[in-house]
Amino acid sequence: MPDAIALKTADGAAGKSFSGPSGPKPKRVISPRNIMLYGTLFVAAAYYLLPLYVMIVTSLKGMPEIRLGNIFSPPVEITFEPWVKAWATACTGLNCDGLSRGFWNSVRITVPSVVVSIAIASVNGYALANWRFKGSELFFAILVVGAFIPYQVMIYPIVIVLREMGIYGTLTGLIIVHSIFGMPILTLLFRNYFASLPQELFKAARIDGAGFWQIFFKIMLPMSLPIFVVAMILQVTGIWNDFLFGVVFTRPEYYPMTVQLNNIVNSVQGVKEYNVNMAATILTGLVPLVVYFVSGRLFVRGIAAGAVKG
Amino acid sequence: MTGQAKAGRPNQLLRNLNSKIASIPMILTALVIFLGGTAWTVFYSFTNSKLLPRLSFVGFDQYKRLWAAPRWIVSIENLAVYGVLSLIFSLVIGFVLAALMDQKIRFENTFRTIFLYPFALSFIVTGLVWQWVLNPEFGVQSVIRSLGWSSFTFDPLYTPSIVIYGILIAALWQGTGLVMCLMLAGLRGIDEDIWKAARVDGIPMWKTYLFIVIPMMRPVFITTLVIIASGIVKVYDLVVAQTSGGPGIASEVPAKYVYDYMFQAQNLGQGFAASTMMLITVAIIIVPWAYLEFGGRKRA
Amino acid sequence: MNSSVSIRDLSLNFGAVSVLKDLNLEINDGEFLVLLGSSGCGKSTLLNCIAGLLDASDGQIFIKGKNVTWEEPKDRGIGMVFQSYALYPQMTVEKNLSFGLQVAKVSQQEIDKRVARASEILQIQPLLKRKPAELSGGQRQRVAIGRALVRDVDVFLFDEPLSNLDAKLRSELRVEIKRLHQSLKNTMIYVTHDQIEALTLADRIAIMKNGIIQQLADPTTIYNKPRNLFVAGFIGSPSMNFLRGEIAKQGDQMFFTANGVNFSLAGYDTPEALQVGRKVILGVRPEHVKVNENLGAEVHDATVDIEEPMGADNLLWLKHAGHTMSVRINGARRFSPGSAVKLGFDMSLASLFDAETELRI
Amino acid sequence: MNSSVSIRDLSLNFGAVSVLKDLNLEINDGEFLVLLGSSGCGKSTLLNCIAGLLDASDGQIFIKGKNVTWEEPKDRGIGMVFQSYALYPQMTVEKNLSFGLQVAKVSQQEIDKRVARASEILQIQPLLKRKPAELSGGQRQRVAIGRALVRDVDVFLFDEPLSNLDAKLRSELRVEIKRLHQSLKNTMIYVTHDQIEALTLADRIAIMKNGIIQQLADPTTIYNKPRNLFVAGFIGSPSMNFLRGEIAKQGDQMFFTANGVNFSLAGYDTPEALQVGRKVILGVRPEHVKVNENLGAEVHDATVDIEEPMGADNLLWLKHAGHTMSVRINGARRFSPGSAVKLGFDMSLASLFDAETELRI
Amino acid sequence: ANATDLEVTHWWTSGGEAAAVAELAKAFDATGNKWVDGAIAGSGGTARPIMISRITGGDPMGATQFNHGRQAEELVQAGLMRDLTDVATAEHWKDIIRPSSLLDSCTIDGKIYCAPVNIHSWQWLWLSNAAFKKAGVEVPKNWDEFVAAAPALEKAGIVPLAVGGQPWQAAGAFDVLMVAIAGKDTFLKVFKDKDAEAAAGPEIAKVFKAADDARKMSKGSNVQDWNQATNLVITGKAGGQIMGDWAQGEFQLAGQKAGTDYTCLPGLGVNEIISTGGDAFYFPLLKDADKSKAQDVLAKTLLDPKTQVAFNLKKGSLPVRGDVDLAAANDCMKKGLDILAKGNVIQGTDQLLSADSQKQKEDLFSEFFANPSMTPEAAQKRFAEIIGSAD
Ligand SMILES: Nc1ncnc2c1ncn2[C@@H]1O[C@H](COP(=O)(O)OP(=O)(O)OP(=O)(O)O)[C@@H](O)[C@H]1O
Ligand SMILES: Nc1ncnc2c1ncn2[C@@H]1O[C@H](COP(=O)(O)OP(=O)(O)OP(=O)(O)O)[C@@H](O)[C@H]1O
Ligand SMILES: [Mg+2]
Ligand SMILES: [Mg+2]
Repeated sequence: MPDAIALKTADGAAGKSFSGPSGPKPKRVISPRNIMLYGTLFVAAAYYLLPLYVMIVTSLKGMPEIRLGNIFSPPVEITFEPWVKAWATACTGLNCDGLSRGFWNSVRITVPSVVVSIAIASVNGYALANWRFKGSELFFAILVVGAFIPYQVMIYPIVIVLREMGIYGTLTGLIIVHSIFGMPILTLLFRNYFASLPQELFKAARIDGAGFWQIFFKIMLPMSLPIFVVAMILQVTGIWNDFLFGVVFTRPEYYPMTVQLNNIVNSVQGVKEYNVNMAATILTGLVPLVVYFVSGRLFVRGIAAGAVKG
Repeated sequence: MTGQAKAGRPNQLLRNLNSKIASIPMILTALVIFLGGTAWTVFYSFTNSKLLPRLSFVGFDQYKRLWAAPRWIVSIENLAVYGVLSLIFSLVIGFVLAALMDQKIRFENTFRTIFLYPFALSFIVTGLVWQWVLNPEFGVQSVIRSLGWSSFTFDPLYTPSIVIYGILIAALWQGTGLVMCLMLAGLRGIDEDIWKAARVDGIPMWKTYLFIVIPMMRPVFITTLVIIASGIVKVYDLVVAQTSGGPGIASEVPAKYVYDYMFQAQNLGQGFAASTMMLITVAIIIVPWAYLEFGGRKRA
Repeated sequence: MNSSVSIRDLSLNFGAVSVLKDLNLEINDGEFLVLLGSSGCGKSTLLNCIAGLLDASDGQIFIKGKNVTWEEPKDRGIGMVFQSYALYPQMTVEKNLSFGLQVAKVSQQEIDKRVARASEILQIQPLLKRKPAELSGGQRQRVAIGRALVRDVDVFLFDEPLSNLDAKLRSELRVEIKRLHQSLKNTMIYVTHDQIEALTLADRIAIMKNGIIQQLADPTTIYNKPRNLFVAGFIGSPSMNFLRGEIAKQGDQMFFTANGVNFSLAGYDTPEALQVGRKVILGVRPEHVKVNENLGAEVHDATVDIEEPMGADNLLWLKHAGHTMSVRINGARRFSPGSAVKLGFDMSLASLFDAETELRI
Repeated sequence: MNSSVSIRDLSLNFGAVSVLKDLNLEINDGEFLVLLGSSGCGKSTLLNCIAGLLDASDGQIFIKGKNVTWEEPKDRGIGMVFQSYALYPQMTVEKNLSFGLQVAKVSQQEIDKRVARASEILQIQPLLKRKPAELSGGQRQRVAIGRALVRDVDVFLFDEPLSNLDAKLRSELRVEIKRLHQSLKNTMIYVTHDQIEALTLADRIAIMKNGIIQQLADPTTIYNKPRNLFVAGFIGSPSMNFLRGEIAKQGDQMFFTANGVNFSLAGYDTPEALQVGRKVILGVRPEHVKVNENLGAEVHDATVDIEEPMGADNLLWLKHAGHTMSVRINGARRFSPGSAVKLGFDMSLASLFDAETELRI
Repeated sequence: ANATDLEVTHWWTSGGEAAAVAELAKAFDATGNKWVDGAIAGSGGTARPIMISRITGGDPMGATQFNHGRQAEELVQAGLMRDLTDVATAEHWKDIIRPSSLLDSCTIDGKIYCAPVNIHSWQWLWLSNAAFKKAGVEVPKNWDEFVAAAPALEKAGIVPLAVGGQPWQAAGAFDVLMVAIAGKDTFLKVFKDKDAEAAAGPEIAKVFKAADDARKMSKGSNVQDWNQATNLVITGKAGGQIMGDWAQGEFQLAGQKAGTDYTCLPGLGVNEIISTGGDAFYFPLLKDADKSKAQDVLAKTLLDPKTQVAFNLKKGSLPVRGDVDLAAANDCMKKGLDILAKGNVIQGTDQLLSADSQKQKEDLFSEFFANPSMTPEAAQKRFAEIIGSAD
């Protein structure tokens, strides 16, 4: 056998056997399969996009145009006035500063609540995954079952607890409430995620002499970006969108944007100003939407790591 | 070396101390809020507390009244219909979308974002938007009528018999994206070799999904089921924003009954009794699951 | 001989990465061909192309003389066994075996017959009602083979079917697969990166590297006459000893000389290729070095560095003329580290490679 | 000799499952002890107990004479190398090595010195700035060892450190570990389920089954004089051939008789244990059966069933008196399936086990 | 006094209401203090739980709106509310507040806990003159004429009776029908004495018959909020609406004139009796002495004659003092004042029934109005049960 060339036909075209199909199977772009596949996807996408489209279109119309009818028709005359009104001048009672005040309140509530709840839940999840102690699973089971309890059931006892602690109506109180209700799902996510990391890493760190906190901060945290992203997305959307706790557990100076949204939408001055409502709605949803668009890719990865395993 | 003393077992409370300290928030939440709060609620459901909780016991009176109240019955029926349908449709739609997304399609990121973005919006927003889209005067009905089909009628939010489906449409819009994500993550976790084996065996795609892949995704389905179910039991904001329980009491749900009676009717006892019934429903759903999830794992 | 599978100028790219390059391969009817190569060399890719699970970028594939380049996997007359077995976890063994047939609308009677036959051949009758989770690794393996068996295919494809198993089971199942091939006489294409599997199972071995077949030959040829340095180093454990040096002549005696030490080349099988001054690499397998016994004419000095007793054999790592050399001797013969030994080399069993082309000369 | 690690009456239960049972083990200073056993027998559990990563249910552990049963892992003077290496993925190699020292608040100067020394011993200086993901399997392995090395520990614990590597690398690193032990002279406890590793590396091997040590002895003893049937079957690949039969006498000649075939027991090492009529199991290693050559006095007939050429060796599966027997011969000697051969047995190298107690007699 | 911020919560967020609140704030700010507005939109149903949580949670506001009556009873009993008796005595509330039942509702155990700010009466039928013109019928003068005109309206594509989807609207409309059709005595027998037999009796059956008519006439008014329903009347899309006098604020805001653009029929034009419910401000007990003082100031300000006039004109309700000059009042308000002066008043159901019973009633009527298959007889049976167990 001379060498490797022998294994190759020197001249492919010369071979008699080179008739018939060769190379990749030709793929038609417009195959029935593709029509079905993309057809379904586009129909579904239309269903999901429709309300967003309606919201945007409506928010850019003037009231007269809205009254004329079709919610799907694009605005004849684009006006940004509803947006300005929703943001800055819509009235609730005597306050005519639209959503703007609520926006900063929402930021003030969301940022610390997200940070605190994730901090607590991640440490909990870590303890549950790596440092089990007698009863830890039992507490966790109670916690997970707690995730199902309707909020309404808990409002009253929590009011009492917060009152006894003397922090009812304060920002601290609200942060605690958000941390409590975020805890079950977040702890579950973190626990599953940390449990899916190699146990040997943890053991190696212990042999290296690292303690509970050192292992957490130096070893586990740097490896946990995806799950933190998932937790962050869930909490940002959850807390930003919250209405009930924001209104029940705080005083008006802290009312979040959703309360303002509810006020604007429900303060009907004569006719419902759908355009202002829609603008306000979009404005309120903007922050979580941006968070989604920016980190959506990590979300799916994190879900795969934290939620599905375990 | 025989003389060496046997070292005593150190105090068990102090072992793993940091972990215990770090778990204090969880332990407190579990015990005080979830266990304590629940017990407190159940306890006071046997009183006739009005605006403020008070200790005057009336036995099962609140429960008798609850089950005699047509609104509660309607709420329970609605929850059952809504729950079953939203479970089925979320799982089916979520799975179908995930399966489609798993076909190595182009623009996967775009599609995924489109399906997922409603999840970023609150139920309040969802309710408002769909109230608007389903409004017979402006929304889908009027648009289709204006296209010439003048007898077309689709106004679920103003028709008591189908209002719950109007809510369902909005709920699915909001929630199926997440289900799709979970399912997609599950699908991606399936061994490539299984697909290959099925292709070599000549099993058509849909049969592969139905008979092989779906049964393999049991854990994902269970996780998803738990997430959807916990949301179903709590459904409140959506109904309030979309229909306020109307028309009449046609779209009432238990969580709203609890809230209304606790705070609007200022009858805590009644509200607590209704919450207790909800808790029992929840327990029926999750105790078997928790048993499988936590009890089963220890043996495995 | 009839060609069972024939691959012509096959190329495959993943995007810009070319994984298989103009690959040609003829596999005879009833042959057991092993594709051997290190991880990532494209073995599975080639197998998937043959199975129709991947579309070739170029080239053709014939099975039983039929051009199947564009056929669906199920229409190619192949059966495939996967590394992870890919059994359908929620179906019983029986269902696993029969599912493909049911989908193909084979009559129930025929299905029963075929399942019975396959489970008899593989001796899995008692397992038919179990689910895969209740089977041991070896049993799963058999079921996976059974799934190909019931489909009555011409060609069996195996993708590292044993690498998930422990050593003991692996050696047992190796024997079983060999026996199965002897009784079925189907064409089998078997991917592995374990050379023991390749050597014991194959009629012919194709050694791959970077998507190119380096050598295609029967195991003995591969072992004793490796076509190039890569094949020589890849096959054999511990690996062949390589010494870099050049050819020299003293009188009419040809020598290989490295680090000032001479090795007589008397008995080398292709003496005509030996030109004085040619830079070459000498390859000697560990079992072809004699220690203290049967040394032959030429004797070298060495010291024992490390000893690795492995039961039946004993592996010595020797220091010899500035390099380390591994030697395999009988397990009963023991040497302590540091002791001095004498070595002898049998050049008729050694290989010389051109230092530049790395081809055997 | 000084005892380095001493385990007394150690028991460990996971809930109701008892994984280790009253285990006793003395490991000498500087000894290389290998824990060998099949998957799930409790090897890792034992190692984790020694490391302090698992709390014993009962019993005590001494390291260097100090009772460490309730000490933290870091205070035990041990270093550990894991199967998956467990390198901290976000840290550079240098950081991986120094992490433990920094945690222990060792001075930076001292850290630098130790890291330099360890990376010199392991020849990983050029890798210090890389992250684990940028290392090959073998390099990762070395870093993992380095992490134990810098901490200047008395006892090294290895938990299957090579089983994630491919065969070639495995055999290379085996030699490196052996060399490391020869130069460091630390006590090393090494868990594996690969008998080749155990045989080549160990000063002594502890063979475990179901949490109980079956035999603790040097490799030669384990290989040639297995204490019981389990050890005999577990060690050696392919496995020892076992024949069930009983002891008989003809004239003054003792025989082992099975399926009507007699094997002379002349030369068996403990002849006093042979009582006529005792039910026994005869164990013969594949390399102790002679085929056609050097047969000895007694000659048996057999046919070749399957041949497995493995390069240096050739494995024959023979049909002999109603059972299958594996025989290992030189790789150059080939037999075709079906051919008739003659066998000879050397009883001085065989083992007899009591059929009931399964202990060697 | 130095300026003290006082947070005031209320649920007055519709156009007319907000304008009215602004008057209160203006008056309070004029005293040198500052009104911090804590409006919660929706309705009392949304706002009350929040207010109560804050009071019981220990973070009370400075003052809060409730419908006077029984909503705050327990808060007072729990000692969470401030006793206003001193202010009331100093300001002679007993003498000036009319009808006196308003102050009685604020009085618990002889102490006064709230400051009533307006009188709201439910018993009004608001009619769109334009709608009737379009349908080509006379503007009706009473309920029966209205029912008779309904088919003509329907033919003209006009919804005869606008009823919003919020449950309290249906329940309120029924109460109005009851006063108009069954009369004051039956009304009191049912709601004050909780006489289940009367509730099941033939008088009430007539009321249910009327409610059935109303239900039929309201088909097609697909709106939620009461002011959207009012808007249907204002724009002539609906013929009429049974709604309290607060609807008048909306007409005013839309620039419509009583008599020419719209017509109001107190007591549905049948039985000119009006109820005297209303809104009141309660003052939670605060620790801060300055704020407590400011609370007194606010209480005083709310009942100040000028404030009363300004506020009630905007709100469309009647002032609680008989001694103020309402020259600016429009036609409808004057009708109301007349009736009030004649003493043809009854207490509102908020004062007579607990929130719990009210809620049950709301549930019943919102179901009745939305569900055409529910017969008046079945509804009456349930009504009687609710009355039987009411407290
Ligand atoms: N879908 C893919 N996209 C891009 N590259 C791929 C893909 N599949 C395989 N490859 C690349 O092709 C090369 C060959 O892969 P292949 O799986 O055939 O290797 P292999 O020889 O089977 O290795 P192993 O022994 O690890 O199974 C690898 O370098 C791999 O990274
Ligand atoms: N955390 C645990 N809880 C319950 N059982 C366990 C746990 N860890 C190990 N076991 C059980 O203990 C036994 C011994 O496990 P161990 O990991 O020591 O085995 P091993 O000998 O190291 O096996 P391998 O070679 O697979 O690593 C196994 O049967 C295992 O199932
Ligand atoms: Mg492969
Ligand atoms: Mg292990």
